[in-house]
Amino acid sequence: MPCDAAAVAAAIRAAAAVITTHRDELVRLDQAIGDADHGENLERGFGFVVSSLDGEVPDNPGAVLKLVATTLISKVGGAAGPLYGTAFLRAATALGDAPVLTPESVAAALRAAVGGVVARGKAEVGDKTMVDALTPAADAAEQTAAVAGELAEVLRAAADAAEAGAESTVPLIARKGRASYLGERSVGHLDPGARSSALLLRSFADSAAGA
Amino acid sequence: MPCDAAAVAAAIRAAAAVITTHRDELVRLDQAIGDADHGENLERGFGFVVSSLDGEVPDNPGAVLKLVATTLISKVGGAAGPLYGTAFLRAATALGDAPVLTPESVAAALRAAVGGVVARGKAEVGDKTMVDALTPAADAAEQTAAVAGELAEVLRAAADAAEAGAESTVPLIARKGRASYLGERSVGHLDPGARSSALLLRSFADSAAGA
Amino acid sequence: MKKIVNDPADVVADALRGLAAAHPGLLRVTEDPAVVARADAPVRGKVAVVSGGGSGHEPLHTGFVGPGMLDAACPGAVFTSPTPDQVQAAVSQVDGGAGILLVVKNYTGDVLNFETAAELLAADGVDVRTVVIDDDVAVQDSLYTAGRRGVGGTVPLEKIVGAAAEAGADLDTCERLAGTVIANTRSMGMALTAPTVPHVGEPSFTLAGDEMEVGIGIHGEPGRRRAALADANGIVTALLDPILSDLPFTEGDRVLLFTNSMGGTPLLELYLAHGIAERRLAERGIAVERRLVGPFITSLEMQGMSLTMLRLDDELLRWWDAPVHTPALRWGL
Amino acid sequence: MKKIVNDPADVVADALRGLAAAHPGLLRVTEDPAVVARADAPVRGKVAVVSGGGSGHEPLHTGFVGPGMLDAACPGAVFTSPTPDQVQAAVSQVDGGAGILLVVKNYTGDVLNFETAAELLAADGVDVRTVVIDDDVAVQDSLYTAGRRGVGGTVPLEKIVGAAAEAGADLDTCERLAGTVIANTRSMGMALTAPTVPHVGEPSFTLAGDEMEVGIGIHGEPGRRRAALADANGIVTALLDPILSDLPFTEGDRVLLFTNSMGGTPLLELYLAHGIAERRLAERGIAVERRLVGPFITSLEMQGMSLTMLRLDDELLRWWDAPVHTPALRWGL
Ligand SMILES: Nc1ncnc2c1ncn2[C@@H]1O[C@H](COP(=O)(O)OP(=O)(O)O)[C@@H](O)[C@H]1O
Ligand SMILES: Nc1ncnc2c1ncn2[C@@H]1O[C@H](COP(=O)(O)OP(=O)(O)O)[C@@H](O)[C@H]1O
Ligand SMILES: [Mg+2]
Ligand SMILES: [Mg+2]
Ligand SMILES: [Mg+2]
Ligand SMILES: [Mg+2]
Repeated sequence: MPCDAAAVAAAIRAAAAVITTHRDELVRLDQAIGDADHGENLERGFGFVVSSLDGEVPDNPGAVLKLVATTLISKVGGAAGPLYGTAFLRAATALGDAPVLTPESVAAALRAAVGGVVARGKAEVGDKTMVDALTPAADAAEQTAAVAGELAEVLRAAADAAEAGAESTVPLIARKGRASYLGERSVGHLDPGARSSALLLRSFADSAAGA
Repeated sequence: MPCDAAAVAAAIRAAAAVITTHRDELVRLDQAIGDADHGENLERGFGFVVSSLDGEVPDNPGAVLKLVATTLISKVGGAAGPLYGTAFLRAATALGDAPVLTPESVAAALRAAVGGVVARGKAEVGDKTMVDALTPAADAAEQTAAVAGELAEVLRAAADAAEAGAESTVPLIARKGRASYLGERSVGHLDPGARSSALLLRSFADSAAGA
Repeated sequence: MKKIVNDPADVVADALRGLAAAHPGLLRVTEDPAVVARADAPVRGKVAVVSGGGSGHEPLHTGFVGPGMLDAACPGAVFTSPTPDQVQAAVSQVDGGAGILLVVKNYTGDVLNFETAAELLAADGVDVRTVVIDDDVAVQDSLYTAGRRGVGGTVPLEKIVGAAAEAGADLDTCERLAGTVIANTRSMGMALTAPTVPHVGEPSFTLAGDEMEVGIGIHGEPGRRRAALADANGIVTALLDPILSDLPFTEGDRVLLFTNSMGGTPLLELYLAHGIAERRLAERGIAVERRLVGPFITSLEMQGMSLTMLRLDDELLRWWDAPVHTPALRWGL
Repeated sequence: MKKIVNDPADVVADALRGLAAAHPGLLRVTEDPAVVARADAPVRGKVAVVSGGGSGHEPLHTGFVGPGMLDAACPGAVFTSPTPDQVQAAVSQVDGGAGILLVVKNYTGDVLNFETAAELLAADGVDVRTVVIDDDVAVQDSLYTAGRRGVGGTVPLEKIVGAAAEAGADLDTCERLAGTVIANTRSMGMALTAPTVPHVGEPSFTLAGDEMEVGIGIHGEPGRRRAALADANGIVTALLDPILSDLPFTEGDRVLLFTNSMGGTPLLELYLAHGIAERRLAERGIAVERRLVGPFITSLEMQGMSLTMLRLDDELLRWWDAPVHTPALRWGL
């Protein structure tokens, strides 16, 4: 089945449900080294995203992601709102108005998304942020797209890499975002944004595999 | 040994020490049905009383009690300050400038003290206040003074009666003072002022017995 | 004990030094006996309004000293009424020759100590009147109790009488006005947590996570009843209904609505509760013409709130609106 | 959870309704997106000063809207910066044609959202400038962190810039003045207890009875270090010394000293701490010329305090003293 606008919208809805399931976990992670709102922010934001999609399903994947982006930017606030918003916006731009996703376009979109987050937040790998999950995810997606060819496989590789990348934040000292105020006290905790990035990519991979 | 001004001053110092020993107990009793300050109020007040006595020992028992009264009135505040202050003031007036205490004069002073507390506070026996300890104490002192004749015995009888009177407040509903705001919730608690009255009288009795 | 204090025995004196430092030119603070007076006292020819009570309720009363409100406040030990000495000292500092109005909250200790002071002052020839506020509807008025407590209504009382005195009203007028405010004011409070008195070092009472105290006073004493924790709608109802039915307040009444934090409740929650109370009153056709929202009569760090309603007439409104300049209430100056 | 709330998801909207009800004539509150603007906005020909941030810090920023201070505030969700939409909506309500100054506290979220708004506004031809305050000396400024947080200094910043704008200063002047305040302001905070965010329902961190957090922010995030509980002298030292050595403040400096409660600390303790800080500064020959004492930038019900010092010159002093009329700060009006 081709991954068209409807399929992408369905994947976004599925991701929203995953965020709701993991809301409290993300709140607790953010409570440890931040201000305990990451789960609430994302749940609120994806709630609005689902409402937007109830109103209109744009007619290509890029347009769906653009709707996600503008909703997140205008409804979430905090660091995650503009960062995820920018990620989805850059991904949407990368996809253009192509009617369906391809392994290559997904890998390119993910790379663009990471670029957007870095452009806005100025974090590097190792700063203990969502960049630590997203960067290896984009790398893995490109590598897989180059050798394999299945969309689901590309996203699965990205999700695997994101999960490993998220885990890698545990021993780090945060150098960006709110956790950076803790200095050494941030060591030993999983970064909430890295965790939510991994959750989103896993959900997208699952949607692609099920489609 | 005749109970002169020096003996009365010594008895007041001993009573101050007893209050300090029981400060926390009185605080806890007041915490249950009041505002947790009775022990602190009396300790502060008797602390100033001791300082006053360090400065001057008036030359008759009545004058000692008057010094106690004015110090309590001017330094304690709360309900206990004026009530105990009035009690000591009326007792002082009853003693006049007699050079030593007698069983009869002590009984009369105690009766006058109770009268002062009732005049100021308008409480009756059964209202769950210090009056429940002081009234039976005055009764017992008068009865004992009439039949026995030993000052120490008079005060012991007063202390015994005050302790029983204090215990009798436990099942009562408070109808005066701060505990009255609790209504039925005041049942089951010992009134802090009744307890401090019993402590003071027991200390005076012990001083008289030791003198 | 989680407190910003040095020796708990010195907490009031230490805090008064900070108050003095914070408000030079406005307040004059003297120690032993502790008195907080307006810096320009005595104001000749003006009725002096003096109040006081236990400490731990700040900004009451010390934060209400200044032009248009109190001439002096006598801060007692924490939750302990001040002594007659303090009241006499305050009066001697602020007596402008036009008489003294003592504003007393109805607690046995406060009444006895202010009464004693008033007697001593009268004996010295000072024209002194005492008004006692007893606005707490949680406590049933009865021959068999100490009567109702004085709580939130103290704030509008001091504001209104203070404004009249500032404008030159004589002692009879100030006393009558105080009577009008007292007759038209009702309050009720509740708590979610207990305060910790510094000299005690532990909370005054304990409440389970799903409990609240309703009909609370401001000294950490337990309330009239312990109830299941309610949401904001339930809390506002539990406070407002007894207030409304007591005076009673009825359709067409014009009121001041004072939503007070007991100290530890965040302003976010307080405004939320205030909004509910305003809607309830609008539904009943009661016109909220003035409001005060904030922590003005507190019980240390206790979480909770109280509502106070004062039925207004044009005279009360005018004095409420009159300029005031104190640490805690200020407008028009 | 011990809170006066209905549905935690609605807490900000519910509180804003109460704020609107409490201050008719002064504030205009619009929902969705949430904006609190002064009732007489836009003021033609005047630079509009707009700020905002997460809710839960009240009275910051909504309580500082009004003549002489902010034209509008954008309240985000609890502890979450507002969205660009809110900022755009606020600006569209208050733009008087003389340009917009956005006052932003230095947090990644706040900076990103305000930056986005500023870009969009600039694209629409609005003359908008952004100033970012980062006064918290607890956080070491470094290329490798998000930089210092914006904390207590926000209050004098908004007061001073707001006064200048009210008096007709142009956008360049307001921006420069903001820079002067930021360059001369330092703060540090500590906590005895943690706040409870309504949507979380439990305290943001736990502290033992004998511990405190030093170098705390205002969002319930843990501080720079956990330390043994100190008395008031120790707490004031732990806050004041890093502030003094950072700018540094030196003998002969004239300062504003702002002693802030984090929300749950009683005024009694706050004044006590203020008194200590004043004495320490006097010992060092630093002249405290103005002070502000109270809960002005809070973290819900968190117990604790912060100190902020602003080195004054005649210009800053003049704008600090200028009239202001907002729910939380008012004088001269
Ligand atoms: N500068 C940054 N670059 C990339 N990611 C960041 C940056 N700052 C914060 N983040 C991410 O945002 C997450 C926090 O998001 P959230 O809690 O919603 O916002 P806030 O920190 O404003 O409360 C962090 O866990 C981190 O992954
Ligand atoms: N009207 C009264 N008559 C007699 N005793 C009273 C009266 N009111 C209070 N008391 C006594 O005072 C005690 C409380 O004293 P204290 O705690 O020092 O003062 P406060 O109630 O002002 O805090 C009560 O336990 C009671 O015995
Ligand atoms: Mg967060
Ligand atoms: Mg007591
Ligand atoms: Mg008391
Ligand atoms: Mg946040």
